[in-house]
Amino acid sequence: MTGFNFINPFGVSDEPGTYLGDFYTDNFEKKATAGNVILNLGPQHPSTHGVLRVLVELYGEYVLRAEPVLGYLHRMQEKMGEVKTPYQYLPNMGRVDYLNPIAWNWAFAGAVETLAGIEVPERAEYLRVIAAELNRVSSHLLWWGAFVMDLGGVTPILYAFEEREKLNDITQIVTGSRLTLNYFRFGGVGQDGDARFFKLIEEFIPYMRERLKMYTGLVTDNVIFRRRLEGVGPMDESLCLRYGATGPILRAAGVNYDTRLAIPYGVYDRLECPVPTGQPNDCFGRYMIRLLEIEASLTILERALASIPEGPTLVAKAPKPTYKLPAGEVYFAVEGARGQVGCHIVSDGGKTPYRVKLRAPGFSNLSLFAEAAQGTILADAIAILGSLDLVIPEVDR
Amino acid sequence: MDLSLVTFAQILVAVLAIIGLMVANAVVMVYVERKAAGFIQRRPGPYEVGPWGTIQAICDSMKLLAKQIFVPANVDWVLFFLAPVLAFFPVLLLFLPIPFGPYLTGLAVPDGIVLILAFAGFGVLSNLFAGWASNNKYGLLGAARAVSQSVAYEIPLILALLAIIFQTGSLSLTEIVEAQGSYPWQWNILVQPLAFFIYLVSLVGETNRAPFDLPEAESELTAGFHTEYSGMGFALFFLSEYANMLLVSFVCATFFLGGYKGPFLDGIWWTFIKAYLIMFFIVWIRWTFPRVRFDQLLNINWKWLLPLGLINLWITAIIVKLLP
Amino acid sequence: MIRAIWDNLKGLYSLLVGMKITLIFLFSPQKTVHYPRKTVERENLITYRGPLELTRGKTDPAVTRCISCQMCVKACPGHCLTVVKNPEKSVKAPIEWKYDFTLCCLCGACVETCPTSALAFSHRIYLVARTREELIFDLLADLKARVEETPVLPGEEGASAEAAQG
Amino acid sequence: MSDATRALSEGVKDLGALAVYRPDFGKQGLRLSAFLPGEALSRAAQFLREKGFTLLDVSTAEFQEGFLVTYHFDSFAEPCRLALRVLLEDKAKPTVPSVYPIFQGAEWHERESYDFFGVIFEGNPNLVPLLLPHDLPGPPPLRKKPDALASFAALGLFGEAEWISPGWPYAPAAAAPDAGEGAPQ
Repeated sequence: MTGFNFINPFGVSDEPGTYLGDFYTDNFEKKATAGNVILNLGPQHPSTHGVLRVLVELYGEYVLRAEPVLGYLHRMQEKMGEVKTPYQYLPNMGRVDYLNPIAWNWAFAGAVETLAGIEVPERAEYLRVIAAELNRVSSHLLWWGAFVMDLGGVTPILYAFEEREKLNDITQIVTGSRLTLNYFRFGGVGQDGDARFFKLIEEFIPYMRERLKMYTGLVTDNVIFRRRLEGVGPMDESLCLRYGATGPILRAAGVNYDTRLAIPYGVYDRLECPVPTGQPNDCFGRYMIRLLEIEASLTILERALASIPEGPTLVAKAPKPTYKLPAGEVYFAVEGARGQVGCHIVSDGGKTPYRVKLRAPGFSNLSLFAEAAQGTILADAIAILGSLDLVIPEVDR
Repeated sequence: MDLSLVTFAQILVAVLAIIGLMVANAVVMVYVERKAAGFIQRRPGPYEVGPWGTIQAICDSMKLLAKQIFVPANVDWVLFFLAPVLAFFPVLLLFLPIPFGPYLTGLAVPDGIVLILAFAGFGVLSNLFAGWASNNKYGLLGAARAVSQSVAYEIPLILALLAIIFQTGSLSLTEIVEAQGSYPWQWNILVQPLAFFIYLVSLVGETNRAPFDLPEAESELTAGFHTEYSGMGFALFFLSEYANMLLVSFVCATFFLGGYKGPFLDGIWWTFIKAYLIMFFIVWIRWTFPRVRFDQLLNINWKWLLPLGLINLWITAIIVKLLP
Repeated sequence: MIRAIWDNLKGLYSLLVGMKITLIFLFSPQKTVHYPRKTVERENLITYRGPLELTRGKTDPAVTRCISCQMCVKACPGHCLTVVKNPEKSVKAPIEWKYDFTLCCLCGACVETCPTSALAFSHRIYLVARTREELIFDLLADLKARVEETPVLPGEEGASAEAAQG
Repeated sequence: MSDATRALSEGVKDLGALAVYRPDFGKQGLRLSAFLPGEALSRAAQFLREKGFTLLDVSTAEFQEGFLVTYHFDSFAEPCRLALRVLLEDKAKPTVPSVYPIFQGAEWHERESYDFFGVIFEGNPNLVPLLLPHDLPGPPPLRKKPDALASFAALGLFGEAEWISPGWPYAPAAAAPDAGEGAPQ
């Protein structure tokens, strides 16, 4: 009988020191300075958007070092590409990035079409542009809500969902689904839009412009919001180049690069898409770039609707499910909502592709977080993480 | 004041009534907050349980009562269980000196505001214990934030109240109410708008509500100091959060909005209407604004509210001296 | 100093703007659809592509158009279809048509490859199941049940008229 | 082939390339691709870094000849996508120097290849599994069975060769008669 234990009167608690970190924690701790707190943000954390895990070493509230740990949502999409025919693999593309499935549809379908030399009818190209831009708006809207939620404002995400709901209704007309859209076919698109489809888009464009004004009043001009973001997490051109960051991050860094214009695909070269740049390279700049991109997408939508020709939406001899790719190698990239979505296919002429490599923009964008978050406050690190617009299924593939 | 049997009985009755008030307030406010949040976000809020979801909050509290109390490994048991209790009980005392209506005061002490301000310090102690004891890094960070925030925001709060006390010349809440008239232009808010503003900002900071909810900032610290609490422990924190909100609203109504005095007929209803309007304001801004950063939070306090409060106090003192 | 004060005043004004916006929304009508009491309007519903169903036969609506050619089975990326041929060679219609919705990714490969357009997407958006087994459909029985329920379709469009009833 | 691409092709050649290919952009999506020996990789990466290129991804594939590590680069100032390839013939211990010191973003791409193929990148500061569990049993999952392996040289995967160094045995079947044997045995 020992004396009464004030710390543990019921004797229930474990022996101190029985907890062992896992592989990644141990690895991370080796380089830590004694006395600093090692914090495991995630994989279940409100602001890591799914199952990202970030190990951070904290000195007080300052982040000394951060290391993202991936793989909690890894599904080996690249292996699936090797065991399915291209036709069967195409629906997987909607699952790689569930917020921007059309861009991935386009990356894979475009890669196969480039390799096989399939011509896409004119009307299908326009429908692709329309679908891609609608999807970009929808992706940016969800990011907008989630980003403001990271900063503590809970309401805006539900306003963003109102618009997303309208967009889902529109894309549902041609794709039949609301989230993991599978719209593209090799040599065209799955379905032509009907009158209601075009009518709803035409109604959506002015509605969205009105709502953007409301967003400005509620969030963009809000002094708390601005002071949380201005000057936080600057990412300059050199950082983007070293890490291969693309998309709004790169454009906020002042580089006027957009795959839609730089390496045109589809009919983007005919639509003269506006590319917003010229914002500060901090979190606020990235926020503004995305809001301006919504507007730019609306403009592209207007132009595409004005000039869409009549005609077939699928090439006459469209590939069958058992379609074999000719031997060869191709790299095809499109501009997704988060950056350059690339698809590298190596085919040996067999039933299934020999190797499918998916270049996820989020993967490269997230890799710069470790450097960008160094020396910031924890709250700023969360803001930087949010401003990268991460979709973990895409990062992990 | 001699503590006779009558006074003792009075206190006992008042404490029981206040416990009832606190629980009822929490139930009502949970419902109101969720409904308001729902309507702001264009959804119905609680809807299915009872007519318009009215008994949702009661069902929630039943659930919390029935939940297993989970204790993580290596906690400091004494502090871990003391913290929610410490969060809840001091708030009881704080309601005692509040004049709810004419002659309706739990304990009409002559220096009631001193009692309130003194016991309000217990709140931060419970946050500190909760964060420290629960063997959780998020909790620890939350506790550290809670302490520096509460310590900081108490000062402008007191400065704002001091201006009114200077002006009235009394520490008794009843006298402060009596010094104001029945109509809005006779209330202190018009005499001391700056003090009212300072008080309004620091009451949000003091009660750890959004946009100043740094100790429990959910997107950074998951739930901050009460990350590891579930069931009854969490319910007590929840209860005390709403009780604290109610308390600062009552104090605000008493000091700035004329307390139980109002147009047509003075009475307890005016206190409650005013207090709940302020409560609604707190709820409203919670669902509107993003959260401030921690250094900004302290900057607002030390660089703006504190100097403003001092200047306000100084001017008040001079004017009170010059115009007796 | 003056500038900082002015900035902060402007900041306070921006807060008021935000509060006004939420106040307006507080009193504006809700956007939510209360599911059991209200449902989404029909024209929105019929564009939804739910689990597969067999289309009605041209001559006898209760007999499927399927000729057991196994094209859909080969095309399916998820291996969710099982079509058993009739052992009698003269009858083309299958004797069993199993569809495992738990494996289906709703890509439409089967619908697009079907040479007789015997397959279509249903619009059963409010589909509910308690077990996995309930999601393995026997489409031949399903077709029979639907034909018994509504022998003649009210509208001109085939399957899309039978919008979601559960 | 534009002047800029030609200059790049010359530059890569000077860095010790084994073979420089001239792909058809409309069919392959690349302006230039080159085979490099492993030791020339860092120099080539530095060369491209100075030209304003960025590393898009590192894509590995296993062939009969060995592991082929493909680095895709692109320039933001003047879009010109190109691929540098390193063939790792030692299948037992495929090793290639890391480009981490030049492109820090390569760390994750290289770790991914390490995960999927077991390619070892020397100089990567943190070569631990990234996407897969660290204790995954069995060989790396994207390695192929020996009978499923294809030969890129026999298939002529990478288009026409523009220039081939004399010692390079994997010239495409059609081109470059001066390069010794066309396809491997």
